[in-house]
Amino acid sequence: MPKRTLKSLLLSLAVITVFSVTTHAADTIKVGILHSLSGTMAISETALKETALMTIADINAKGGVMGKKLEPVVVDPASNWPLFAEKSRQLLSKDKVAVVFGCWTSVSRKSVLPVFKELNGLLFYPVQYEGEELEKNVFYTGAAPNQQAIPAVEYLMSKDGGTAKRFVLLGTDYVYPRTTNKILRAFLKSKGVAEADIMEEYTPFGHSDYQTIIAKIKKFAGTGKRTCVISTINGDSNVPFYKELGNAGLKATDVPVVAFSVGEEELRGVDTKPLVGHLAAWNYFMSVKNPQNTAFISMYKAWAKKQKLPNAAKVVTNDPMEATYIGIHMWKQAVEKAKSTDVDKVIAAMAGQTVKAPSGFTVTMDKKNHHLHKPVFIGEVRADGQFNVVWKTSGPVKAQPWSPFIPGNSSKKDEPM
Amino acid sequence: MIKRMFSFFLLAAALLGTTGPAWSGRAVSPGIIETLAGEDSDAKIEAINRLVRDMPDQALPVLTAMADDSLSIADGRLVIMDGDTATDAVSGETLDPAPDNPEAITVNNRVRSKIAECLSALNLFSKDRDARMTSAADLSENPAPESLSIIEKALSAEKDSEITVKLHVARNKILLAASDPTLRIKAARALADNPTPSTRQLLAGLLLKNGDDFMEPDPDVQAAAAESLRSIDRQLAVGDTLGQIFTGLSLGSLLLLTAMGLAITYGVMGVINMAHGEFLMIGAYAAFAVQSVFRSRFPEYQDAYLLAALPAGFLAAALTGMILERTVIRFLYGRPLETLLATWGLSLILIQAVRTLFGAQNVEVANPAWMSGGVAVLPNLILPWNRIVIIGFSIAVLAAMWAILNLTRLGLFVRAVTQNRAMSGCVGVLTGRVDTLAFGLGAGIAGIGGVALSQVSNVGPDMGQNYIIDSFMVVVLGGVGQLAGAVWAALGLGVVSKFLEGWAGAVIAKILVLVFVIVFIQKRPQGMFALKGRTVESGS
Amino acid sequence: MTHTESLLAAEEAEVADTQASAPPSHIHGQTIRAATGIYAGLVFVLIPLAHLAVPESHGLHASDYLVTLLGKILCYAAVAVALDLVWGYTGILSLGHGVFFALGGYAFGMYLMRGIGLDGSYHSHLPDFMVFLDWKELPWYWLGTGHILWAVFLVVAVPGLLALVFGYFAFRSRIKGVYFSIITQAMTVAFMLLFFRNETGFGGNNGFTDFKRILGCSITAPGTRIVLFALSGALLLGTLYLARRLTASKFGRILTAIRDAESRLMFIGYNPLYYKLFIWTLSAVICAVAGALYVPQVGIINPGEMSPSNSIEMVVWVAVGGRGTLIGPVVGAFLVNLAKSWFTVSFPEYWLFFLGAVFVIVTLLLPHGVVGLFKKIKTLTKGGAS
Amino acid sequence: MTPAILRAGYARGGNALGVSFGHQVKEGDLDTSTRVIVYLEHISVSFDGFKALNDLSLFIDVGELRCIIGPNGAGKTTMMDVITGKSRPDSGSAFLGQSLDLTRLSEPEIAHAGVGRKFQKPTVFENHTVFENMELALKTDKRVWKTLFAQLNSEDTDRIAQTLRLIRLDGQESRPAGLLSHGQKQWLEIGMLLVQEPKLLLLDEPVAGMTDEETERTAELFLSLAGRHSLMVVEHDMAFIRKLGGKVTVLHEGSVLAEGPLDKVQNDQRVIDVYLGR
Repeated sequence: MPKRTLKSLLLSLAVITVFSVTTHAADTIKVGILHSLSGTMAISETALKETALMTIADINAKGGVMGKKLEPVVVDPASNWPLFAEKSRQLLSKDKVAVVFGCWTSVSRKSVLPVFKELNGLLFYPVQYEGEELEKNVFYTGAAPNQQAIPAVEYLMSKDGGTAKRFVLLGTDYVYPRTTNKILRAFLKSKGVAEADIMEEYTPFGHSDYQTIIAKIKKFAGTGKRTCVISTINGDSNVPFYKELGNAGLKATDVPVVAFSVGEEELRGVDTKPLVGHLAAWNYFMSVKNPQNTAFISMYKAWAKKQKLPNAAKVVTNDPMEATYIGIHMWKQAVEKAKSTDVDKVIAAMAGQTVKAPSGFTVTMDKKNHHLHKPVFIGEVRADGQFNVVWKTSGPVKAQPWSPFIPGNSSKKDEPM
Repeated sequence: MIKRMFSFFLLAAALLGTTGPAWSGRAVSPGIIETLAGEDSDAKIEAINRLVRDMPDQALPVLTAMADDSLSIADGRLVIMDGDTATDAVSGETLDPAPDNPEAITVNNRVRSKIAECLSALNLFSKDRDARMTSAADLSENPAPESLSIIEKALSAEKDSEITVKLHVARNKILLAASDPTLRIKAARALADNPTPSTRQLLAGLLLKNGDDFMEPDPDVQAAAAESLRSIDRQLAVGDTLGQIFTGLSLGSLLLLTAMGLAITYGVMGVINMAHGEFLMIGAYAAFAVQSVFRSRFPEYQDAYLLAALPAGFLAAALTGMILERTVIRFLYGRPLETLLATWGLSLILIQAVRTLFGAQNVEVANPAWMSGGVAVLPNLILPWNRIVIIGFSIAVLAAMWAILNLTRLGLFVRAVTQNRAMSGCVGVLTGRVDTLAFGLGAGIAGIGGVALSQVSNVGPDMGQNYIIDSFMVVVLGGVGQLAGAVWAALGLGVVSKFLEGWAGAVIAKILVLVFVIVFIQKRPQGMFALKGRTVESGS
Repeated sequence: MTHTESLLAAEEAEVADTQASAPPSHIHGQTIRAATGIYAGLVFVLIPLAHLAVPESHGLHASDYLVTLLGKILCYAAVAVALDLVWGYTGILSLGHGVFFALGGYAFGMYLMRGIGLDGSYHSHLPDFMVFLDWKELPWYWLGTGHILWAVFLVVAVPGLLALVFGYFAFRSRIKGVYFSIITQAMTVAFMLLFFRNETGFGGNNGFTDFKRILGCSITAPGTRIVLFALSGALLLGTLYLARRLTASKFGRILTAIRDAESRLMFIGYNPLYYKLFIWTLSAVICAVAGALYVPQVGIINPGEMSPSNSIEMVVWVAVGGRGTLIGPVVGAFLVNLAKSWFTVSFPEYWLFFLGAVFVIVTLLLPHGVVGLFKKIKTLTKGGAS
Repeated sequence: MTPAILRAGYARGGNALGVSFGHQVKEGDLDTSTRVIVYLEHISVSFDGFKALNDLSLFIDVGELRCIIGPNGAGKTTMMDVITGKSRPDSGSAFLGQSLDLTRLSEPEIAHAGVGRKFQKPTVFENHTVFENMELALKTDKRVWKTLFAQLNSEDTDRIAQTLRLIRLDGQESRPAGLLSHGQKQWLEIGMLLVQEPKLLLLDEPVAGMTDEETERTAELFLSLAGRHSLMVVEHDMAFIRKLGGKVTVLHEGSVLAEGPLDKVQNDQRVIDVYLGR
């Protein structure tokens, strides 16, 4: 064994020890928060991180879970999908967190999924999505298509919604809009709407010039039959779209637009006066009047002031924040019921959990399909950037992750494999 | 649609009936008030009908307030809430102790369009000319057959020519469905000179086939309708192409505004500034800051905030540009690849700084009143004001920049330094200061571009990212160091991508534009308007 | 100044700053052999042992998080060396190597997606995203991706061909310096938008995820993970060896000559077009292979990989490490990526400040990167007689 | 006056696109049967209106040592650019030997065909050692594939060592070229030219900045080369040109003003007015 290679082996041994030493802290339960704080998704996810931290601080103030304080571990995957996977592996294997609240876009969820399945982690996904997924390790507190897209279209076809006959399916070229539009197209066909009365249009990521699209919509709507636009445009592109809509003289009374990824947060970046009357479909609106909601809003406003968030006075709460809030509380109740943070026990204990949600309804976690039974609201944009609820379901609606309108879903069981 | 118009007739007739004394003073019956505040929109519409029928004069203020969500109910009375002053909707006198718990009356689209329709009916005979004009215009869009009599009555009473034209159109549209074919032919022919999409739809409706025969039995009427349809289509086609050209010009002018700053920093000075997008953002945030100052300090001049935002945007970006030039870029002249990397680093720092300062969310920059909405140049072509202003504005900035570069002493120095830094130094030009000023000028113009952008697109920390590549495309395509090149390249790219988008959809259009630029640069590496002459020939 | 001279002057000005230290000929063979010994010991013996043999609880155990992280950085290091060959040695700054990296990833990703077989959530022989997009059969370019040999061929052939065609036309029309960088950036954006479209048949913006197995063995098994890790290590070693042989040979000297005075080279009879094309295509293929090894370890490939910021970050690794040297890019890749992993945990908000500051400091103060700094210190301490 | 044979040669050498795809000009291509190595006929080159060369015609015989003089901007360097393929003439024809059309071939092909050039400002590969500079200039097959596996055989190293002795840089093999003095760089460039074994040497102000002793030695070197190689020397140093003793061509505003032995040219009135007199 020549002297040189022996020296090299010793050196490399030292290198490994440096890397793999982990610290152990016994008295707190570690909770992972996986939201992008930089990059394109920071616009939406920063608010979720703040909501999670607020809820955890609130729980800790009220005695924590099973007597132990919750220790939040915040990481920034920086809107970079492989980094989502790396960070979740780090949270699960290095920091050994009991649960992770995180992700926003479907691609971030898809990229962390294999890690959670491999390390048997537990993820709470708070955002509405295209469905077509049901995993043992994930709880979906956002809306499935039948809890957002379908009720919105039904409303538009109803007398109140303006008896729309022609539909423009407009979205960013992105898996969520593609799948949602596929489901809606099948739904409209089942309602007898002709192919010619449906126009599907996609814009690239970060598109900011909607003149041609608006011209196309005007032409499509110009044939007299009542027309409406179902928009799955995401993120920043909504601002130029609505600005162009306002200036092109397309009023909500002529061609109403219903959007699925425009909430109070996004409206803060738009001049809402010309948009009065346009619609959005969510499972929660800030303007909903009930005691839980007033408590939720005042708690968040106090938190924003305490954390000195930028323009803290004008902070708003939206659906994904409510979903995060519900998710954390449900997880807490499940842990207390299972009396352990072991993932499989918690998953079992999650079935049937209920929380009195800020939306004013009691939302329950379905026994089998890991989705929430949630109420659906249709809100019209008001001049002050809030929504006033013009329609809501009588009670919470059961989620259908496998949409009946996609062929091959009928054979699917309504529970994780 | 038709049913809606029927109710319009119902209440207009009622209006005719009660031309008697105005029913002022009578309080609105409590029954109506509750239903107005209720949830069920059918009941609401019924209440509105009764309100308009019983007391038309009071209905006007109540409905206008209801339309813009400022109507509410406080202790049994209809109250109009305007900020913190409350006025009684019916009697109009202000209530000193403004009621503490006003409960707003919410309105959905269906009720809102019903209100609009009632307002136009009420206004058809109002004294104020504009009110009559808007209601006639609404009427001419889609008149219901039953309102023929009111239209004819209004026609006889109407003096203003513009309004009569609208009323005639409404009348003809109804006569299209008249029983007597001769009336139908006259109406169809008359409609040829009202090329709006709704007229086209009505005429097309006649020629629709159910089964094998047309909706319109009479062959002569079919011929007249078809003929008017053709002439309308021609006029509409003109509108469409004009619209497309306008959209191209508008995008082109925006590209020009965003790229012009780069034309100086890169075109003239040769500095590869990857932080150019961030100067746009700084300009946009300056506009936001000025707007919030105007909103809080002098709300009455709110619409003039943009005029203050332009110098603010210019100064903010120019200042940042100069600071960056002094600290970093000054050491990297003549080393283009290093400048590219250093300025990319600076752009990351600027983005994160703004994100921590203003927050990650978009901030709202509203169009001032004189820039919102649009002007209907042709029936089917509405040109938004903000885009018209931006086109004009880009021409003004172009002229200003051309003047600065070619007429002023600073311009002379800038051009001298960039062509031969050493020699300008020898003849006494303070090259260091000129570089800073030139870079500041480029950054400032990008700031102004940012202010213009804030009127059209979103204002967020990383808005600059998606303009950086387009700006480089424009400058490189136009030809380095050539202002004219940047202008033609920007307008060309704008129009081409808009036509492509119309033809192949937005995604393919963007890809094709990028591929076109790559191929173009292969053929003419110096860009469209290459600087001829020996210096450039060798210094490629 | 007659125009030929001004051309050479411009050439001179652009090159004055890249007075890169002469190729590391003076690092004598001894240290290189020692470094390779340590490297091989770590990658092929110790870390695999620490991961497989040493039990979980033991301090010396290399967790799979660590193995995946290091494997990923090894792939990045290979990309950095390939980029350094093109930029540090030949003076061509490419802002588009992210495309070759991602295309290699996609080519191998297709094989991995076919490997899922019937275990997808729809239990169909088609990948999941094709099922809910209602496609009945595989598009033509997916045929044959079931067999690993064809997949490996695609990994090399597709990016190689793209580099060949793009490079040939760009170099033939003598596009140099910043023009070249900008059109490579335009290329990345064009490809990103193309792959974002769902109809292009690569899973739109979700891309490929949820891989199950390679060559039959499950992708999450420690054994497979270590094999992939070792392969990435081998790729880096092979790239370094190939780069060493190339840069030390006459071919390498011609590359540096292209960087320093391309026109002079033309007048002594060399046609720089084919030299640039050769090294450009070679570096693209290395990037593609690195991308192919990166994807199974990270578990996802989507159009985000092709974003311009990714390609520019690759350039940063080379700049930080020190371009024009071979070990520089490797050091740069490790430094920046480890900092990224550490920063996004402890100071999430300040990561971008750090990355931005690194850019500025390296270009301003450390033109020859960390390795250059190290050499300068070494020469200063040894009294300057190198 | 270009004979039909040239047309034939023209067809074989280039192709439609005007660029031969890296086809190496083989040994036998350069046909100098008519004892003339360079034909320049009615060459005009203009940059955006400025006429750098204006209907210039010039012929250089094989083995001849021709001097070119003329005021700055007379087109001396542009003419060299045309010969080496750096710039393409707007009109006129330029041929190397009988068959190689210089307006069609690319710079590397012309260089490989046997045209060596030394630039006005000495340009060498700064980061390479003196030896490496020479190695690169060696006359070998310069295509990628060959270079990849190129090995320096003993005969090459001898030739380099011998040339280095000739240009008095024999002790400096391992020094980076960037550290040489101006004169030494001139010599290195000349050395690189020699190992290229070109048929025609284009030397642009080779002695500028050299000491008298070095200028003396350069003249002896050029004289020894004449005969085996043809040389075209552009220079302002009249003493140096007198020493070379070759035929002199005076260029003025892009065309030939006068041509002949130095004495005849120096007394030509037109030359005096334009060049020497002022």
